[in-house]
Amino acid sequence: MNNGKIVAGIDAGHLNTKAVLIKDGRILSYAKAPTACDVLAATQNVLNEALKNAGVSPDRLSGMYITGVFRNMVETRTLNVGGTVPEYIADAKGALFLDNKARTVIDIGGNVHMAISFDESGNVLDVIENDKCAEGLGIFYRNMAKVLGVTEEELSELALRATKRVSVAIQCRLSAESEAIDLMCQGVEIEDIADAIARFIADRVAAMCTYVALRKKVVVAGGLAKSQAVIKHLQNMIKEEVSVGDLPEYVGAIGAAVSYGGAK
Amino acid sequence: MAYSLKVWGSFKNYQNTCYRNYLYASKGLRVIGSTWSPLSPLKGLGNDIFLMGGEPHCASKAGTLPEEAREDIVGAEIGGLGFHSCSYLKLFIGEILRDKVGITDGTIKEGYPIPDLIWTTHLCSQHSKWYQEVSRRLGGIPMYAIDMVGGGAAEKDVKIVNYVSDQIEAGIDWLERVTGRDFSDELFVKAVRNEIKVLVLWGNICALNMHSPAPLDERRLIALFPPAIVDRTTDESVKLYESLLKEVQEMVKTGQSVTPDQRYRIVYFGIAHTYGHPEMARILRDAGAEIVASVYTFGTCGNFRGIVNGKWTWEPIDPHWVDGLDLSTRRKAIMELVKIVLGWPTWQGVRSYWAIEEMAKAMVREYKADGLLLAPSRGCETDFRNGYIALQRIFRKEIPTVEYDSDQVDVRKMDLPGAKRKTELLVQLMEARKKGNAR
Amino acid sequence: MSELGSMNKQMDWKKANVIVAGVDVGSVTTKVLILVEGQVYAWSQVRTIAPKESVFNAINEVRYQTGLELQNIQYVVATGRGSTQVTFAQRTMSEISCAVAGALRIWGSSVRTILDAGGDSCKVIHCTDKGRVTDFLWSDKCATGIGRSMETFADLVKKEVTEIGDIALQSDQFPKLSDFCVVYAQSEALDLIRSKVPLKQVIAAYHYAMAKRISTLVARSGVKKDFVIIGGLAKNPGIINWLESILKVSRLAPKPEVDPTLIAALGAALFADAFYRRQ
Amino acid sequence: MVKKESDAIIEKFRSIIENVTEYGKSLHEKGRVLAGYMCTHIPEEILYAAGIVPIRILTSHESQAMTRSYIHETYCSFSHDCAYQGLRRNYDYLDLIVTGSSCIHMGEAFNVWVRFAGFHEKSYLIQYPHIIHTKPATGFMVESFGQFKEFLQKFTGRPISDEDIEEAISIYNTNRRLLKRLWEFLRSDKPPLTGLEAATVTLASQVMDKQECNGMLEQLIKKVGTERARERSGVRLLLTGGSCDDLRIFELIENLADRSTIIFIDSCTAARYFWFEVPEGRSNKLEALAEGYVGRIPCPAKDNVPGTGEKKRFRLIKQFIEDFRPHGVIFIYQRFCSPQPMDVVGLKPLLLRLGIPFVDLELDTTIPIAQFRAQLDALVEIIKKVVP
Repeated sequence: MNNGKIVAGIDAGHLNTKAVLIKDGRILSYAKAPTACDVLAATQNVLNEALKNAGVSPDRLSGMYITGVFRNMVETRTLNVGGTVPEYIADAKGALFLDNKARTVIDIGGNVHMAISFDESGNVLDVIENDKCAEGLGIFYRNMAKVLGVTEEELSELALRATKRVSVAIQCRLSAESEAIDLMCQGVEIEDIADAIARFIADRVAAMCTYVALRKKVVVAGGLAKSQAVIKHLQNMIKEEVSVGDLPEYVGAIGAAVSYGGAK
Repeated sequence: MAYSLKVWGSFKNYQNTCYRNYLYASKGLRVIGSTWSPLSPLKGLGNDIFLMGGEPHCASKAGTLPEEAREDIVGAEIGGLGFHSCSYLKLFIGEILRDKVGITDGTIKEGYPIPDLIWTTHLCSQHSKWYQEVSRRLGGIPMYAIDMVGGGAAEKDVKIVNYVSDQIEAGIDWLERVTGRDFSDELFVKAVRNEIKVLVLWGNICALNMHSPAPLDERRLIALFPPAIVDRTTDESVKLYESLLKEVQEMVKTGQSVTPDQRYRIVYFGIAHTYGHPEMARILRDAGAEIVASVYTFGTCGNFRGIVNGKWTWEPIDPHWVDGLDLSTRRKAIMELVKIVLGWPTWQGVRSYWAIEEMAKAMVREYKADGLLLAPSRGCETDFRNGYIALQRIFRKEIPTVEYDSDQVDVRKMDLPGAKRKTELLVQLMEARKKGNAR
Repeated sequence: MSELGSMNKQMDWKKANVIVAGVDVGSVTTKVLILVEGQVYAWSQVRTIAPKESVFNAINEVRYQTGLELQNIQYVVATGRGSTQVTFAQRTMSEISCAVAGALRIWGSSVRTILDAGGDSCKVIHCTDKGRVTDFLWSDKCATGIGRSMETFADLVKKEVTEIGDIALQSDQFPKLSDFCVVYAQSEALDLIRSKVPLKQVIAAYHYAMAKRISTLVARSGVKKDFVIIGGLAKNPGIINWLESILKVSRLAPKPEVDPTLIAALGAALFADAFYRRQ
Repeated sequence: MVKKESDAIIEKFRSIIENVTEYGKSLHEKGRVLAGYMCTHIPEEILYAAGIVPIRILTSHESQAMTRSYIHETYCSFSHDCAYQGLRRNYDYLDLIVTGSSCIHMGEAFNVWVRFAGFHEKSYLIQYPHIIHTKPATGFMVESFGQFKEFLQKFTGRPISDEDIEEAISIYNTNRRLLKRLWEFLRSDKPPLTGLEAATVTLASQVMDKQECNGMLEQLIKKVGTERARERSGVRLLLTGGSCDDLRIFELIENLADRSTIIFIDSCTAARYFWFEVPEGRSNKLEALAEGYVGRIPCPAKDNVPGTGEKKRFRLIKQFIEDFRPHGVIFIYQRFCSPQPMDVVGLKPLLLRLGIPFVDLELDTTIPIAQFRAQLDALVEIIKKVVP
């Protein structure tokens, strides 16, 4: 890392934009805000917040690197953008930065999810992305929390207290949402429905992971990694130990900063 | 400098003439049916038989008139067809329900030309049902469907060859009864020889893409094979493909290609033409990545040596072998024709997972591929979609492999944003591998 | 959608001798409607969470406004997806028959086709002038959740679900999105934003796609005059505008006195009224 | 109230379906050789003649995404669920699995068992013709059955004589006649049993050893005819469509707001399995089998009358409607099924002409019971001409 210099990594995702400041291999601060389809404003907002949290003035920033699905919308003159990084490269670099024994990262993002295997220096070996019907797991989780009348954290706690095994449609988030409500209308306990929801997400991600050779140590990134219920189900489906750092949704942003815009 | 084919114009005009003859025929017989049926039995009825085929008509219409095609598919759904039925089928029946047909030269004819009879095959369980629906909607058109059985090395299985030959023999009697015409074995045998010759010639043309640079790319190939699909029984079609073979052989001698910048050679498995979408094409072109081989364009109407002691090879069959074929009796001609059609890669791969994998391994080996692009179609019941899942497992370790999530002609089911991401991913993985090997 | 409800001040249920209720437990909202002497007296609408809880909240909302207790209601008919969860209902009726009963009461007996564009599924219902259902078409699984996903889409573009309908009318030039299912449409809408298409056009494109999918269902089952639209999407001008232009048939104007999402609950109450009088 | 014997027998049939594994293992412990099948296009008589008990592989209706990395996701959920049974090794006690080539979805489910569930050496694919009503097709079928017989003789290590096949044909025909008589009770306006019970028994017969099943069926038919009260059937509903082994659907249809009874099910998990007979006493046994199997109610994947493209099953459905006099028809077919919707689009105009209301239920691994209840209640309300 260029010593003494502060680098910013931004991950402009479908749902949320995340920013992280790194100095001498140490994370100074991080911030998150909904993308809300105004990527420029969201990026500006999270960057200022991260700077405020770190008590650093903008001019001490030596460079800024962008990743995420909306990365091409941030290349403007007003922000001195050093470069953009494809998501799977940022995820690989970020996961390695947080845990140097990591060799595979499963990123369950707001809309798109993917699994990336990489070598010890973070070079991407293989990538698999979700197919169309499996899109929007983050949106699904948030919707189901609203339908059950709980917060996303409570949804995970509910799922962990489930007793009976019920299941919802596996095809797409809308069939699953519809059948979760159907189960509610049949008088099924909320806990069991929450468990079915977590299992649906883990099932879909696990099915995708069978295409890549999951190299030990598997790390999970993205907003949904914070749901213990999803992680519990994912682990016994892919039959692999997975670890979740304390900043799972910032892995992309960290990777962007760490890779210094190494890619194109 | 990118080479441009001299025969291109005559190919386009042959295909358009066939379609126009069908649309505006005032006499003779209009026959529709699947692309995958042996066409020569129809030509025993005379020279005034006008054909339109099924799938490539839908594919080319969706290419030339995308808005019309989209309304056709929705029209079929309004007509009650299933939302997950085959999108070729829905486009075809949509044209009937909306009472207008569009063809590759852009003309849209109001008033659906009613076919006199339907001559088709049972490939997937959608296929014969497609034309049963057409027959019912148009008031009961006589229809004959051949059960081709298919499967790996089917042309070497005497039981299947006899079964399909018996059906064609019974089919010829049916044709005579339905049309009231006498069947001319002489016309039939001439048509059989032409049909087999064109199929073998197309195999030879495709095999030339093994060279580097490959003379043709998938975009040209997919535009050059429809004439062989619509009507490959005429002397004119044989001349067409002989002239194309000569020209491509010349290109190989002089190292010419329609896409000279071929830094990466891609093998393509899929019916959907998602690679042809502007954005995807741009990403591939900028990276110098060209599709040099594809199972659909090679295998839908092309013959190769196929399974030679357990292994598949895309090596071509010598065209002169066709001239020596003994077609002296009707039964012999039928059996040779059946063996050739059962030899098509698509027929073999549809019902045998091991055959599709052998074909893929051979294609990646013989065409020296740097990347494998898979495009399963959501609406297509066969399209070896499970083969693609198995192919991913086999090839991911060897060469960069990416799978689109697409559909034949229903643009609503094509994941274009995902395809953009995955095309960029394929190019980056191929670049990384080339750099990795170089290191 | 906050707790909503209102009552007709001129009426006093204490003097009435026939008080019935219709309870419609939908997949997005739960509605209770009280009929006093066959007239709409009060109604309430709450968000559906666990059905039993939402029904309890809806009844409480009516109690706050009118002082009416459950035991004062002589006959209750439940309808909607969670109808079996309404334990105090004497009978359940399908939302198809209730939609017809309610629609004919509001728009009169000239109605022949009703589109119930609800939260989870769309239903196209045909009926006679007497309110008898002749046939109906229920949307297939790939058209699930069009109504409910309006809220998700509104979140994605950070607008209120009540305003996106009007914004959608502001542009008639927009790229075409996939109109096969909500997941495809929303994912392509996000991609339009990525390729810097103005937000107004993206909202219009999404509304056109959803209207096109619903119109395919309506056309598939046939439209006979007069045509009315009920359910949540009836309040979205964007969807209604494109539906009418694609189907080339215009619906009867909505009646202000009853919200289109309450028609099924009204129908259930009318059935309750009829069953009670027949007892 | 003393438990009626017929209830006990039906209860036994039901317990067999609920834990097929237990039943299968019990046969295995008795030293019986077991062959599993997923699609009913197989000549079970040849298996039975070789001393092998055919058992139909039923699904668990447990939603999972594991099979999405083996079979494409737009394949019907029945094929996914059958493949899942193999991957979960739920049927490892089977000695063999057999299938006839029919629709491609079920072919792929079979392939998953062969390639990934350890049945590569213990599997056989019968090349069954697709367009079955032609003369060449019967010849091809006889040849395929012959090859199947050769394979079984090598597999079991003992010859299969014509007498063995004739005996198997008569056992199977008895089973078919008994099942037919069971369903014929439902023709009357006051049937002594419900469609759910008949469906449960039919489904169980597909996993049982036929001789044991025939014994129980004879006993059941005697008892049902005598000891049971005959109640009005209420709304009579005919089901037609794809394979459906989810008893919850039949239970739902018979527990609606108003009294309703299932009076016929045209599906390969019901009538299409047994509504035919194989001619007995013929010298060429394989030809007799081919003639019998061509005479079945055709599956939509194999229904194409040569020369006209007409669908033979439509004529048979008209016949069932006349015999069983349903008030309403329920289409049950798997989401993503390819052949079924192409028949449904042809059957609907026929029902409109007959003035019979209908509803579509789109099946999947898991089913939205509350939504189906609303659709079925609506159908019953249409039939009863409910008006406010």
